[in-house]
Amino acid sequence: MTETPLIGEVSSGVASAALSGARIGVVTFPGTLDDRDAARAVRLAGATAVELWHGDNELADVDAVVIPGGFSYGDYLRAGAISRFAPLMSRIVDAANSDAKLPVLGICNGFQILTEAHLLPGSMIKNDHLKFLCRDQVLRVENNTTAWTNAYAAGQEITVPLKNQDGQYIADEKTLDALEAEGRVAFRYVGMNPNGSRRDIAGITNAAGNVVGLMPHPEHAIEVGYGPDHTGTDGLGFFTSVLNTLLGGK
Amino acid sequence: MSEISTGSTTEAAESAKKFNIDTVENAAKTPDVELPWAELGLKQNEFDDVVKVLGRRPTGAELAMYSVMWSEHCSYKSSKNHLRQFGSKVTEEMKKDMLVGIGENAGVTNLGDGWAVTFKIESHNSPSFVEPYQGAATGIGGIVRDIISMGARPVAVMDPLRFGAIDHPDTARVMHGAVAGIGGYGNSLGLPNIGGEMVFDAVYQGNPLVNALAVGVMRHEDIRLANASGKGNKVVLFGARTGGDGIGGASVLASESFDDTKPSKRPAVQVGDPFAEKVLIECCLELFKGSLVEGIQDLGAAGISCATSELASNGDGGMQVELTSVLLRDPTLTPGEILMSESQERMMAVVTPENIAAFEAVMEKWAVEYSWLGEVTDTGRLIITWEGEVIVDVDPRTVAHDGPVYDRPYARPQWQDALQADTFTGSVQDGGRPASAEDIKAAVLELIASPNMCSKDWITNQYDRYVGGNTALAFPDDAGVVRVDEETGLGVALATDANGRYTFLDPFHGAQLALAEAYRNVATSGAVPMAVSDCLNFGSPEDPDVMWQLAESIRGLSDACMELGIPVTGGNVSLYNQTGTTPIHPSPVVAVLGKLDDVARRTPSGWKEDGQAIYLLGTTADELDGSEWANLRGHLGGLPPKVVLSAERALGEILINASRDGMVDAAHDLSEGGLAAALVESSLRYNTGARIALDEVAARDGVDAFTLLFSESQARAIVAVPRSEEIRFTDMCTARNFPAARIGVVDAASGSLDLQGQFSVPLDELREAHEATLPKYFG
Amino acid sequence: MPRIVVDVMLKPEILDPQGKAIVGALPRLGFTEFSAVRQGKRFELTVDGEVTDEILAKAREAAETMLSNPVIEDVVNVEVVAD
Amino acid sequence: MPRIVVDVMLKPEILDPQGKAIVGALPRLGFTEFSAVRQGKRFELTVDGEVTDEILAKAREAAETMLSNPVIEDVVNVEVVAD
Ligand SMILES: Nc1ncnc2c1ncn2[C@@H]1O[C@H](COP(=O)(O)OP(=O)(O)O)[C@@H](O)[C@H]1O
Ligand SMILES: [Mg+2]
Repeated sequence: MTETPLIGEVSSGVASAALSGARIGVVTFPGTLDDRDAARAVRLAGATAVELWHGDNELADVDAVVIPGGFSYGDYLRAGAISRFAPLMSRIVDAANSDAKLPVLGICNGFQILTEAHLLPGSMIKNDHLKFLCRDQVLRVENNTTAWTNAYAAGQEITVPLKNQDGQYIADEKTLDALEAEGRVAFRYVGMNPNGSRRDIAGITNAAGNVVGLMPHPEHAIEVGYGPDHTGTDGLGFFTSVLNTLLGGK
Repeated sequence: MSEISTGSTTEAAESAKKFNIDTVENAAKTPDVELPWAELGLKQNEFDDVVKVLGRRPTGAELAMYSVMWSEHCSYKSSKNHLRQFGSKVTEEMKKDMLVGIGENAGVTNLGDGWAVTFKIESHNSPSFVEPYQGAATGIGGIVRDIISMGARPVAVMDPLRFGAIDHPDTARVMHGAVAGIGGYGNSLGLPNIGGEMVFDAVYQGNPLVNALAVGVMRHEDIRLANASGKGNKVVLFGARTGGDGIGGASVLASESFDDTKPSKRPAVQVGDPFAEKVLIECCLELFKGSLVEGIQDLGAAGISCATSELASNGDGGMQVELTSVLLRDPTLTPGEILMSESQERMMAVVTPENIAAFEAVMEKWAVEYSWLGEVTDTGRLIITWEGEVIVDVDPRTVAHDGPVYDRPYARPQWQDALQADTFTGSVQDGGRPASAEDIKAAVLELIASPNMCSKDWITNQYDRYVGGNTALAFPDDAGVVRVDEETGLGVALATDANGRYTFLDPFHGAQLALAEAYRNVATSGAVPMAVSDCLNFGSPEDPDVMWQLAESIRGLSDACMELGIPVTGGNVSLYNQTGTTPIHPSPVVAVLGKLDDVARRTPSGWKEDGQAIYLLGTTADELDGSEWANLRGHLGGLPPKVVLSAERALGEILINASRDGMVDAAHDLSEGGLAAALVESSLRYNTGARIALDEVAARDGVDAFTLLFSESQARAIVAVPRSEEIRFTDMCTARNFPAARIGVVDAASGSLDLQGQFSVPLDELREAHEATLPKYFG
Repeated sequence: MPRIVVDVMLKPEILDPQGKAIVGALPRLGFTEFSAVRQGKRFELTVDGEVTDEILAKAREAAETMLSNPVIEDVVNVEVVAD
Repeated sequence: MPRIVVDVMLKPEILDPQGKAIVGALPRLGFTEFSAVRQGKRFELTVDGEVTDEILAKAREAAETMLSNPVIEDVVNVEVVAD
C-alpha cells in the first residue's frame, strides 16, 4: 500500500535524559500567539519548555530563550515597540550580551522585538505589497554556525511557513554590507522575496552567533501534516541546533 | 485597578448631574410623557405591550432596553415561529451528543474522551457594507466572544463571503476591506482561518454578506452557561470601556437629558481592538481554569441590556446593578445609551464573594479593566439604579425572552412558477453548447477562471492558517480540520456552504442543498458529520415573497437535518438584506461540524501518488439549471439539482470508512462547477496530473461529455485509491450499492490533465487561468 | 521642494486601540504626564514647482476622498511646508 | 485640554511602501499634482493642565525613545496645540 499521508507522526525519537534536562524558555507577552507552538517545538526536539511571562523579572534558570511570534500589544505603534520595554526583556538583553551568551531566538514578532531592543540591527517595515501574507516559504541557510542553525548544512534549503504584515527587513547600506561581510545573514528568501526585504534577508544573527532572529516560522514546521505540504518538518533543526549548542556538541 | 474604578465613578457621578434622570418613580407619576418609541424602532402594539408588562409607562432607560431587545436582531420576532422546527424535528439519537442545544450563546457537542466542541456562525452584513474593514473585523470579534462565553478555547474561524459583481467599482472596496478586516482581527487573535466561501453576484451589490464562524473546544467540566445564580454573587463587567458605539437610535432619548449642549456625536461605526480581545480570551480561559466565574455572557448586540437581562432571566431571576459603575470611554453617555451601547471586547460575569480577590488578580495580570456593577438577588426583578435611584425595574424575562413574535404572512411568489419553468437546457443562453474538444477545453478554462470558481488564494493568503499548530486541513481542501487532542489525534472538521441561486430557484431544496454540500465536504475530509449551525441571510420579512423563502428554507433545512441525523445547535438570522425593494437571493449559509477520531487519517482534496486509480462516485444527470455554467452564460431559471439525502448519507459513509481504513489518499466532492472543477482542483492541489477517460461513465449515465463535466448533480465525489486498495474499495461501494466508476489514473510525470479523447492541458496553463482572476481585479 | 502636509485623525468618538495601548505603556517607561494618546496619520505630498491655490484645493480634496476614511476619520490639518 | 502633537516620519532614504501605493493610486483618481507621497504617524498626547517646559521635554523624550524607532524614523515635529 502506498503510504497514506498520515499526520501527527513526530519524527524525533524519545528524548534522552540529557536533552530533556535542557530548559528552554518561551516568552509570552500580551498578544503573543505562537507561544504554545514554540513550546511544542521545544518539546518535540527533546527539551523542556519553560513558560516565561513578560512581566517577570528573572529568567528562571533557562538555558536558552525563544521569543515567539504573534501580535504583542497588537503590533500597535510599531511591531515589537511596546514589548521591548518589558521587564523580562532587560534580563534577556543582559543575558544575551553576557559572557554566558544565552542563546536567544526571535521568530517573527520575536525578531521585531529583538531589533527594537537593539539586540539585532535593522528593523522591519510593512511588506512592500502592504498585505498580510501567509505562505510556505523556501529559505536558504546562509550561516550554519549559530546556536540555532548548526543542525543544518550550509546552503541547505528549507521550507517553513511565513506569515506577517510587517516583514520587510531594512537597514542602511553600511549595516547591510557589514552583515554580509561578517556572515551574519543567517537566512535568505529563495524563489521569491515575499515582502521586499533588503537583499532577500529572512533572518540574521548577532556577531557571537547566540542571538538569531527571522521572520518565517520554524515552529510551524515540526510535525508532518501540520506544516508545509511537502516537507513539513524542516523547522525542527532550529530546536535541535540549540540542544547541540547547549550540550557542547558545537 | 481600584483607582480606575474610583476615578470613573467620580466621572460618572459628575456627568450624572447633567441628566434629568427618568426614574421609575417619575415614570409612575408622569404617565403621559411622550416617549420616542417609534424612533427607537418599536411598533405601536409593541410599545403598548411594554406598558402592559410594566403596568406603567417605561422609563427612558427601560424603553432603551426593550427597544433593542425586542428588535428583529435580538428577538427573532419574524423567524421564531419557524425556527422552532430546528428544536422539534430532532430524534433521541440526534440529541445523544448534544450537551447544550439552541438557545445558549452557542450549542455544545460531545466529542468523547471528555472533550466538547462548540461552534456558531453569525452575520455582520450591513456594518461590513458601511465600513468593510471594521465591519468584518468586529464580526470575527463578536462570534469569537460567543464561543468564549461557553467556556471554550476558540481554535479556528471561517468566513463565508458574498459580494457584488466582481467588476463593479464598489466591489473592490468591500472585498479589500472585508478580507483585510477578517485577517487583521482573526490573525491577531491567533486563530487559524480554515475555510470559507467567496461568491460574486450582482444581487449582493448593496448587501454584501459577511458571515463569520468560530469554533472552540473545552473539557466537559468547563462548559459555562449564561446565567446569574446564587443570591449575593457579584456581577462584574470587564474588558474594554463602554463607548457610544452602535447606539444610533438611542440618541433620540432626549428625555434623558436636559442639557442641549451635550455633544450628540456617536460613532457611526465600531472599531475593533483585536489586541484587547486576545487578552480577553486568555483572561477568560484563566478564569475558567480557576473556576472563578459562576456564569458568563459576552456583550454583543444590545450590550448591557442583553447581558443583564439574559443572565438574570436564565438564573435565579434577580439582579441589582448600579449603572454609574460602568467604566466609560465617553463620559457624556446617558443611562439609556450605556444600556444600549454595543462597544466591543466586553464580557459580563457572575463571581462568588470568595472568588473576588482571585478574579481581580487575573484581571491585574492581564491588565484588563473591570468594574463591579452589582449582585444577584432572589427578587425576580432586574433593578438598575443610577446613583442609587431606580431607573429600571423589570421582570428580566419580559426583556430577554417574552418579546413579540409575529406570524408574518407569506406566500409562494407569483413569479416562482415562471422562474422554474425557464430551464437552462433549451434556453437562448444554452445555444451552442460546447461539443468539440476545442470548445470543451475553452469552457473548462473559462469555468476555472470565473469569479466564483477561481482560486481563492488572493483571499486565503491573507489568513494565518498555521497558528496553533493544530491545523490538519484548510483551504483549498473541502473542509478545515483541527486537532483537538494532541495525545489521541481527536479532531473536528468544518465546512460552510450556501448556494443563493439554487435557493432562489427553490428555497426548500436550496437550503437542503446547502446542507448536503457542507455535509459532503465534511465527510470527504474523512470526518463523521455531527452538528449544524446556520446563518439565514434573507431580505425583508415584511415582504411575503421573502417570508416564504425564509419559511421554506427553514422547513427544508430542518427536514434534511432530521433525515441526515444531525441537529442544528445554533445559528443566526439576518433579515432586511435588500436594496430598495430588491432582496438578495435567499442565502442560508449552513455550517456542518464533523468529528475525526484521529486527524492523521484526514483526506486531502488532491492526489499526489503516481499510478493511483481515480474513481467517480455517484451518477450524473443533465442538471445545469442554476449551475455555474448557466450563470456564466447569464441564465438563472429552472430547478436546482435534485437532493437525495439517502445518497448523500451513503456517499458520506463510503468516504468516512475509506479514510479510516486507509483506502483513499485523496477525495474531493463535486459541487459548483461539477466534475470539471473537481478534476482541475484535485490536480492543482499538489501539482500532479492525471489521465481521465470519460466515455464509459458518460455512456453509463446517458449524458454527453460536456454534461458529465459541467452538470452539478449531487452526491458525487472523486477519490484517488492506491492500487493495493482498489478491490477493497470497489467491494465496499458494491456492497453499499453505490455507483463507483474508475475514470482514470494519477499521472505524476505528465504535468498535465489529460481528458482522453478530448484534450490535454498542462497544469501550468490551468494554474495560470485559475489563479489570475482575483489578482487581476483586486491587485 | 515644497510639500503639503495632511494630518488625519480618528474621529474623537471612535475608539483608538493604538492610542489606548500607547497610553497604557507610557507610565511603565516613567512617562506619567499624559492622560490620553491618539495616533493618527501624517501624509507629506511633494509638489514639483509652486503650490498654487488650485493645488492646495486638490490636496484638500485628496485628503477628504482618499487619504482619509470619512466614516471614521477627520482631516484635521492641510498645510504647506517649505523645505 | 492642551495637547502635544508628535510627528514621526520614516527616514527619507527608506522607501515608504504605503506612500508609494498612494502616489501610484492618486493619478487614477485624477490627482496628478503630487510627485511623491510619504505616510508617517501623528500622535496627540493629552496633558491635564498646563504644558510646562518639563512636560514638553518629557514628550520629546517619549517621542525619541518610544513613539519612534531611531533606526528607521525621525521625529520631525513636537509642538503644543491648544484646543
Ligand atoms: N473567504 C474564504 N475564506 C477562507 N477560505 C475560503 C474562502 N473562500 C473559499 N475558501 C476556501 O477555498 C476552497 C474552495 O472553496 P469552494 O470551492 O467554495 O469549496 P467547496 O466547493 O468545497 O465548498 C475551500 O477550501 C474553502 O474553504
Ligand atoms: Mg468541496
